[in-house]
Amino acid sequence: MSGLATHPAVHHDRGFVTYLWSTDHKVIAMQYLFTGMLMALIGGFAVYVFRMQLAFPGQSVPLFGRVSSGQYNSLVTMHGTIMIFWVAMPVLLAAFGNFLIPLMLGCDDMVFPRVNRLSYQVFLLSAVVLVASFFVSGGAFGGAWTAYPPLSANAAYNLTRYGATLWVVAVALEFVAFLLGGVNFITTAMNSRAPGMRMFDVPIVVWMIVIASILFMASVGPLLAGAVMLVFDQVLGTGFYDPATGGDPILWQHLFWFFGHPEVYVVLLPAMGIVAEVIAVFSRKKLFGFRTIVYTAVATGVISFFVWAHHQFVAGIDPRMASLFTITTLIISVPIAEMVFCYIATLYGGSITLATPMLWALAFVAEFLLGGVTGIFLGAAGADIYLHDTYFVLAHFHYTFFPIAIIGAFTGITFWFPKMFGRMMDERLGKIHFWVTIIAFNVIFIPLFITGAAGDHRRIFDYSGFPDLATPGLQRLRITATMGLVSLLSVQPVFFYNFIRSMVRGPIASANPWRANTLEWSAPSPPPHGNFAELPVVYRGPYEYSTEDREDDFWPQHLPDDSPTPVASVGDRRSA
Amino acid sequence: MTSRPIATTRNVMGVPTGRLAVWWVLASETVLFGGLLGSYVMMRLRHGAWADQAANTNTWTGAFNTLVLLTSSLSAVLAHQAAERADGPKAALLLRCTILGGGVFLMVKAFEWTHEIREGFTITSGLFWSFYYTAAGLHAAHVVAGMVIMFIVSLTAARNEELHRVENVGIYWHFVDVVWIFLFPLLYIAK
Amino acid sequence: MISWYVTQASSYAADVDDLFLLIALIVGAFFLAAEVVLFSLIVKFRARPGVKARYLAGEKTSETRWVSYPHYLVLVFDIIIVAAALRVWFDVKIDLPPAEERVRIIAQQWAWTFVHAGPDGQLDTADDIRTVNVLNLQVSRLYHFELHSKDTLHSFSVPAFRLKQDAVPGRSIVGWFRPTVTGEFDIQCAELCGIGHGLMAARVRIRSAAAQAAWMETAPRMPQLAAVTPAVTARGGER
Amino acid sequence: MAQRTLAGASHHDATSYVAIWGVLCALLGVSVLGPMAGVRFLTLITAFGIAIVKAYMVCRYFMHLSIEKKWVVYILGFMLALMVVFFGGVAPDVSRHEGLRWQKTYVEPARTDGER
Repeated sequence: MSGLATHPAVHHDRGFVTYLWSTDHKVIAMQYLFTGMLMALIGGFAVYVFRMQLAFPGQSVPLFGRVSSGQYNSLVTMHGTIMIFWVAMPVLLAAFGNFLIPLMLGCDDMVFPRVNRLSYQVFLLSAVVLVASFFVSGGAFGGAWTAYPPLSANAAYNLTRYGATLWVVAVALEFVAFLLGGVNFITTAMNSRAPGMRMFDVPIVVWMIVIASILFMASVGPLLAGAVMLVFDQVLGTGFYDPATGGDPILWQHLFWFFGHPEVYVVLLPAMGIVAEVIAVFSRKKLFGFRTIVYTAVATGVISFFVWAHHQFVAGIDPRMASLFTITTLIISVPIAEMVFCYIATLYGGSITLATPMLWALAFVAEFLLGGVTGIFLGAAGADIYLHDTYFVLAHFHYTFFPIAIIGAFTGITFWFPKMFGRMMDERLGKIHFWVTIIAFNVIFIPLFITGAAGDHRRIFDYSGFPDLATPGLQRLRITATMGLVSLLSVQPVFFYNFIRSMVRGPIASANPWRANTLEWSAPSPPPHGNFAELPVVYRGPYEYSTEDREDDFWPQHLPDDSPTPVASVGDRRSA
Repeated sequence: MTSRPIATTRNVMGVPTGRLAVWWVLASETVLFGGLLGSYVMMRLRHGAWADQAANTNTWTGAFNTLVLLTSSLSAVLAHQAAERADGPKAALLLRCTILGGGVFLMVKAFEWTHEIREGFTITSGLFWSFYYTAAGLHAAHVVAGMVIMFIVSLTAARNEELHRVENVGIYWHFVDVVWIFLFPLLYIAK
Repeated sequence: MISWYVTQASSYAADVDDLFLLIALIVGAFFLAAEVVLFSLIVKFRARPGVKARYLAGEKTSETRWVSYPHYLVLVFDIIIVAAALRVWFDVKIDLPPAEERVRIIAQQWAWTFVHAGPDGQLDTADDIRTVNVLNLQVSRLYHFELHSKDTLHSFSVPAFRLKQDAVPGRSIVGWFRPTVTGEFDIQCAELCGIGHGLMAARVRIRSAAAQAAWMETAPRMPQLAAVTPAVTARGGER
Repeated sequence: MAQRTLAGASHHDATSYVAIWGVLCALLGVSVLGPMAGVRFLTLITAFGIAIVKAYMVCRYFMHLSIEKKWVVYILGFMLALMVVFFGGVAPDVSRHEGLRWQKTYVEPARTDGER
């Protein structure tokens, strides 16, 4: 296949085919970002429909009509699947990974540009397969994003025969796409750092995305094998998970959650990396305990392989194993808490400017704290007996997933928008969008903590059949949550308007509008193909902000030590 | 040839980028086959009764296939050695021998499977046979993938170009051989 | 705190609620402290013209102790929570006090079937009483339940008992509860089991000893069906 | 093509590769003849023991893992360790007929030759 697209001469005519067939890591990053945002619209519409059904059971939902219980299950399944695999992963891992890793490491592209393009194409195919599954007979798969057999393995039970198989195929394709992408990220980050850049000169977001890619590669294998077995169960009638033939449904749960828990750290770490970058830049301060954060990220990654069965405390596993997993689950809360404390400590002694990216970053820390602490209730096996699969669990993981997928993504988009598109976003619109989204988010999920503690169980499409739950008080809470969701969704067009208008008519951005240190700010914005006129050499760490006797409060990594500003500083001294 | 980015020319960790990528692919494949074979072993521990199902597998064809894969691994490492000595055409020839080995392996497996299926042991005639066909099938898919990649590499190697790829595809092939080394006792010897 | 919404109707309901309260207090304190520190730092260190930020690498112990103290505190309280949680987990799920009566619970796509032991107190005898979607119990009598599922995963969840246990097809799972108050409470299915998952509402009726004996007299005796094993499931057929 | 300098490690010439191949074939032969001896427990130990030895030889001599960077071995080792963790966490539920508080309820097809 001729490498026409990558030949610099041809690249300049921005024909649509060249764009579609480009292997430039920045173009591929944008393709992932836009696909992720598009899928977020579908995920958002799904949650609007079924939350309206929960608030006003049985009534016709505007733009959708009456929701049957089968449709409800499909909408819930699609919301969960899309938001994790087709919004959080592509935007956080693939879009920011593809855009930032070559730029922040000071090289011109990923080591395997064509494999990078192939990974997006496989991802696009997986998105098409998933969306196609909405329209097959029987509708989209209705067995929850965890797809527990025998419900998922047996069309007689889930009544969405084709939707179920297409769902597994789409998720498997998405895994292949991120395996291809992961190999690219890890190899590029390991081998092609800029000259002079030592291990701890690599910015934290690159560390986090690489650790996340390693976690993903190490955890997805068993589930891919499980997915092959599940498709055979569905299509060929083998009995891997069918007890009648000797199989075991618990085997799938273990295969799934052995992947599932590292997966939530795969999406958490990039968001933590983005937030750390933004906090360091906008408080003009060195990241507190940079090495500690990297070590705790690695420790969190390793421990995340020992905690998976806390999703299955009451699922029929051996109760003694549950005691073991309670201990490991509470142990993993220690490094994560350490990381968040380091973020908060970074603010101490800073000079904080509350631009929109910083607002989002601080909101991430504030909201994620509640997500983290409510995890303790569920990690403790005793309390999980009552709380498992209630809305308390749902509220907990939305207080972790929403900061990760939505707040983390908005932090990254608003921070790197000038670098991506060469123009500045509008601050006023940014702040309006920020405050309404954050307040609405809390209005949704605080009530759901309460309804969850009161006994609301997940994926039940109408509570009127349960006398203890059909009380007006609880129904008011469910309506409040839905109103919160509607107001959250209604403010998103402000962001899309700001995003599209600024891309075309926003004020022109300089190369380094936020006065940051990392290498991508030394490239012009938007960076041309090949990123840097001449590839930068690195002289110091990425967080040399406000060094004592330097007049500027920032010190880009690529400036030689004897740079024009008068006083040589006490910061890292290194011969070029 | 495509203008390769400068990123690939850098070698900070001391392992060439191509080979480093293959090691990471092998890492994800180890976990993939580990999960599948782990599940199979766990099920075997529960079902002692599978032993008499497994009795119907033909150990001799399994042993012969192991011999074929070991030989193809030998020709793969000899191809890598030829590539080390910058002898492209010899490396390409040895790679094609390896592909031939893979072909023989698949042919033997095809005959074996048709025989077993004709005898009524299909993928749905019991969980042992489901695991037997899934594990061996996934492995065979990796053999086919290896043969295709090896053919592409042999084309460039014949022109003495990109000889480092010979080693990389060789490492992948040895991994496929190691997976079969464990599959053989699991499916054929544990009776 | 849970008891504000859901009555404590079983012997270990109070234990689970106390554990929930203990965790809420510890974790709530940490959460508030962290939020207060976060917001006070934001307000205190807002950018002021001419004032430069300080250069703190967070490598020296004098600086890192501000993070290590909360770090060790989290570790200590984690140990306390683990100890409390495992004690409750042991009582409810691992320990099995001797049963005064057994009841068989069979979950299927979209209904619960309960097999009560009947007046003679023994299961699998002619006088068993089989009911659908209503579990009839006698107050402060210790029951063992045998949980089966005919088709997919279900989960026997009685919020009032603070009890939840998944019903796995191909397994029979044993657990226990002892109702402590009379009354009628919800039973929910807590594991997605198809389109009727939300319609599997059932009730548990707890009566005094006399009322229970009276109910047993009047309850219709249904013929004892074959023991429930998945091999008999609709899809089954011998493999 | 980056010529890999093998400082210190003895570079295997053609004959030694064939020799290693010969040892591998011999081990294969033993693992096939094992079941003939009929002692079920012995065959399993020899078969899997030999498989591990063969895998080690292929990794060491054919994949040159012995002269590869140490951390490459650590990565692969980490992945294998994860599989052991996975096996340890899942086996109590999947590889037994009953455990604490649960037991299997489907009927196991009786073994034809009676010996478990």
